[in-house]
Amino acid sequence: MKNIFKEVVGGFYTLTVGMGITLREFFRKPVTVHYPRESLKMPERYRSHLIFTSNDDGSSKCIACNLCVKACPTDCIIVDGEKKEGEKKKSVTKYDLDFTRCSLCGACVEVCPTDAIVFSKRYNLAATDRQQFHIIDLCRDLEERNKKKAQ
Amino acid sequence: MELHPVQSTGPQETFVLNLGPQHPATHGVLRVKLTMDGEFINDAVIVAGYVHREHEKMGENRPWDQFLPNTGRIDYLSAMMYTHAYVGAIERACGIEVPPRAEYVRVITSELNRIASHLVWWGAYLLDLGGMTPLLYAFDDREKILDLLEALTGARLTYCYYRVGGLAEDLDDGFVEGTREFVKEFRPRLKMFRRLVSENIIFRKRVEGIGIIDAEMCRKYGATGPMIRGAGIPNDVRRAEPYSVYPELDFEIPVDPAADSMARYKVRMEEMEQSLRIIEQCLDRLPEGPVMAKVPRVLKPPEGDYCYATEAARGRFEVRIVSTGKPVAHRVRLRTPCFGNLSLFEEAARGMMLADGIAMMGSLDLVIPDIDR
Amino acid sequence: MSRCPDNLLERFQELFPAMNMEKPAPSEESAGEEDGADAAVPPPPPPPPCRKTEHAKVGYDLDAIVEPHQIEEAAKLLDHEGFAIDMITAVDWPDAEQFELVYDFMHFQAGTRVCVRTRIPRDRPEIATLAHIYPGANWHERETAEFYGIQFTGHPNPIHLLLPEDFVGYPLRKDFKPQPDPLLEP
Amino acid sequence: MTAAEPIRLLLFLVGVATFVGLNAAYLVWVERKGAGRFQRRAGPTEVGYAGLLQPIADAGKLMSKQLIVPPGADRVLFRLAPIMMMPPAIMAFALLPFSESLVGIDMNVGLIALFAFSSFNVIAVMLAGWSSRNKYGIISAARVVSQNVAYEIPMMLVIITVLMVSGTLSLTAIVDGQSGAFWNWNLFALASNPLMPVTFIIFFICMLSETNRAPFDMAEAESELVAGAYTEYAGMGFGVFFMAEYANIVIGCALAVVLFLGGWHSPVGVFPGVFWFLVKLYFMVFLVIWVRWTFPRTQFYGLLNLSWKILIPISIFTLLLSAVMIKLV
Repeated sequence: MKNIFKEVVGGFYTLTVGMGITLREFFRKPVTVHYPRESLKMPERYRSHLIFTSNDDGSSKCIACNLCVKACPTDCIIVDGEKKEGEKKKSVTKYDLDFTRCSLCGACVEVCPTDAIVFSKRYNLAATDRQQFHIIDLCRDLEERNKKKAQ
Repeated sequence: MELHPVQSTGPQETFVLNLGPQHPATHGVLRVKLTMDGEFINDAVIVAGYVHREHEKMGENRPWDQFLPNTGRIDYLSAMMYTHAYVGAIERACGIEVPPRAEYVRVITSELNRIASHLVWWGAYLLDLGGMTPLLYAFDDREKILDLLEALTGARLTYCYYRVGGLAEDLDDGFVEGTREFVKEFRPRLKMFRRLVSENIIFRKRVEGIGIIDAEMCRKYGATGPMIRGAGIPNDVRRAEPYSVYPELDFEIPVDPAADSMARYKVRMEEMEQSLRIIEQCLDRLPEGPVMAKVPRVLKPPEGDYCYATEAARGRFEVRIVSTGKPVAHRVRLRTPCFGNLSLFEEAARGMMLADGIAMMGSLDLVIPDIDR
Repeated sequence: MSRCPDNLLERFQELFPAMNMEKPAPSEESAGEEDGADAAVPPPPPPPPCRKTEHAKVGYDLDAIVEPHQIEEAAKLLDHEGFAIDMITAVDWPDAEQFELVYDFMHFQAGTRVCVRTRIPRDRPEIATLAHIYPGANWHERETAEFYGIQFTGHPNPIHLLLPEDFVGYPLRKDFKPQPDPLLEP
Repeated sequence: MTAAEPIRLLLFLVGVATFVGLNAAYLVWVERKGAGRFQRRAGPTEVGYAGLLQPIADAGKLMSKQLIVPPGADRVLFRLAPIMMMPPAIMAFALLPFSESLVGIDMNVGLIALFAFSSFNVIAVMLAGWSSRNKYGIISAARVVSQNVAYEIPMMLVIITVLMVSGTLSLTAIVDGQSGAFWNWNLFALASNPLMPVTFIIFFICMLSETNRAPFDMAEAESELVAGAYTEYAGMGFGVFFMAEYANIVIGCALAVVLFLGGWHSPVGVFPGVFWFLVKLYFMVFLVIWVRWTFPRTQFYGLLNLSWKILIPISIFTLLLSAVMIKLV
């Protein structure tokens, strides 16, 4: 009988403790970020899809050496390059990233001898069909960025 | 006062209840075929494999280090420990000595990851039991951990941060202070969690004495981690088969002999406390130096088979690699904790009530890709 | 902290020589067995069928090679010693025309890990189940069976565990060719 | 009956129906906002200022959805269940005394009529669960019935305790009996029963259980039974259940105000009675929301144990105690 009494009263006390805690939280500020209106800054090392870094003249540093292609676990990179006249190294003509297969592991970035590719910080990627993600053309992306910069 | 659960009245008309593949309590795509007698479970059959991806085959058809991204995707909630086991196995095979700084950082990030994983479990378990608010509180704290790890590794879940022989990158500037601050903030939060939930009479009534899984059953089914520690046996890979710098650290292995859902709950709550201790010690001792050992460009572990086990958040995760001296693995076997932990559900759930069965399933802390691989 | 308490180790060494003595005796079944070759030419350095290994190097303390028909006996002995089942898996050796079955056991208190292996011919992949000794073996064996096509005789529920029930083929065999999936082609 | 009486009733009916609808809609908003605050997030913010138009948008969405009847379900009962859920809730509102004058029908057996109406929803939920041909629904239906049967008893015992203090079944008379300062409220009628606060707590627990609110939401139990009896309902079929749930909460809370908290009587004396009634009412509603977002769900047999082994003995004891006290004093 004493135990029952103890359990009922003690149990009721634990309930009031719980309600006290939630009430205290009730009067504190929400911790959420109201996403489309405000957003957090992506950290320095954030890994989104690859983009080219560029030389001062806006051309890519990529020398189409295919090391990233070999390092990629999911075979999601296609690189093509040509040797322009008067230049020592090859320059890239095509760099396609199949983003549907990329696992953002970073093997390509680590292996790159010229630091031509880095991770972008584009986190709000959205598309209505698969094709838009299927191939991300890094050369075109670099051109577009250059154009924007020129403007 | 003893409040005895009511008993099933015996074999009568039964019906089959499909719990899942899409069901709030199965935390993913797991299907449990229950033969029910009213609210009592007469028989439970697990139907798994909905997210099977054949990771083991993937390990066999690519160079050793290219399997690394996969390891974070087996148990996405404690990816660090999984990657640790895989790189550990290769390091053991090749005899690579990992720099001490890298080992310490590995331990710090693993323990942070363990806390994050336990927080998800804690919130989701309370969600299973019908309490919604703890989930949000848990995620509030988990978010801080994920922010730390994101700033460090660039990803929030599938970190792929460890490399064979060390780490991908050294610590970033804010990590040490950020972690210290988190540890300081999280201690009172744990206390709050305890007062809000662990002592709550409704919660206690729901988990105490429910879902008894004793040590013998764990042994027969190979259940590990909080399952076996919740059955009173202090088995923890970090102590039993020490790896990394764990032997140098001072921490306890929480044990509860009650073997019920509450015991497993308490063990996990206490583990978070111990993880904080480990993190503090590692931060204090963190040596300077490189974070990457000299590793050959193409890995060719010598012939033979090698095991490496880590204590993941859900129990023992073990990688067994079989090498034939080639740059590609001959066999990569992933021994995942949830596989063993769930396999005893069929036996343990027999005769329970539906809600109790769910309370027990939640206490197993399932991650479905971990079972299905 | 000692990896493996000495008394336990002694008991193992007592335990497994018993099997080692049985080993040279020709087994009645499985003609394509390893020891068939061993009997013809005295093996230069055959790895001792039961040996202590260094945990820090390979991750297990005891490596025991047994005959396929001994596996139940080995499991019973380990069960008697209080070992828990860790995992069961197979390794495909197409060149040797064999499957290697690997049974891992662990001891919760001592932290000892024992690895028991056996080899069965690739064309007649059959071995006794351990499900009656370790119920946990049930799932591991179902998994091994569906991925390697190994038959576990006496298994209580030999159906697919992870693969779809209508899946054809054994994906972890080295000669497995996946069927192209029309849905995945762009 | 005067000529104005039917008009008055009609007006009241329209008023109540509007009140019930808006009330349910905005209680959803309050609940979501409140849940947000308890969980340290914002709750609805997008539709209208602070999400105030969210309930309207939700109602529009629910109304525009197709009503699906699962194959094999009992079509008639499946459709009937939500219809049966709503009218008793609205009718119960007519009996509530919002103030001295603002009361639909002042019956001398008002309390009993109120209970007759509020017990009706059990049948509706049971029919919904049973007719939808869903195993979760059937389990839920069985749970609801046994839960309600178990909790009617302590609730009635508690109410009889209050009735012995008040000495009347008319709701207005019960409130009138508590006029004056707040120590005249039945909650503090310690002279006639020192355990009156305990009685109030028991009443509150029973009320939560009767309205299937967390932590006693056995009928819905979304982590076990998906949505229980309402699993198969789509669109406004579900919306009606939702509205009725909130209407029932308001009725339960209003009853608590009438029986224990002095109805429209003000503790300090300013503002009209209806204001004070609503303040007390919404405080009780807040309490219900607060409880929901704090506790996990009880185990089903734990719920029955609580009723039969703890609440009923205690309420019998308080009943006897107040009988003795009233006789003595």
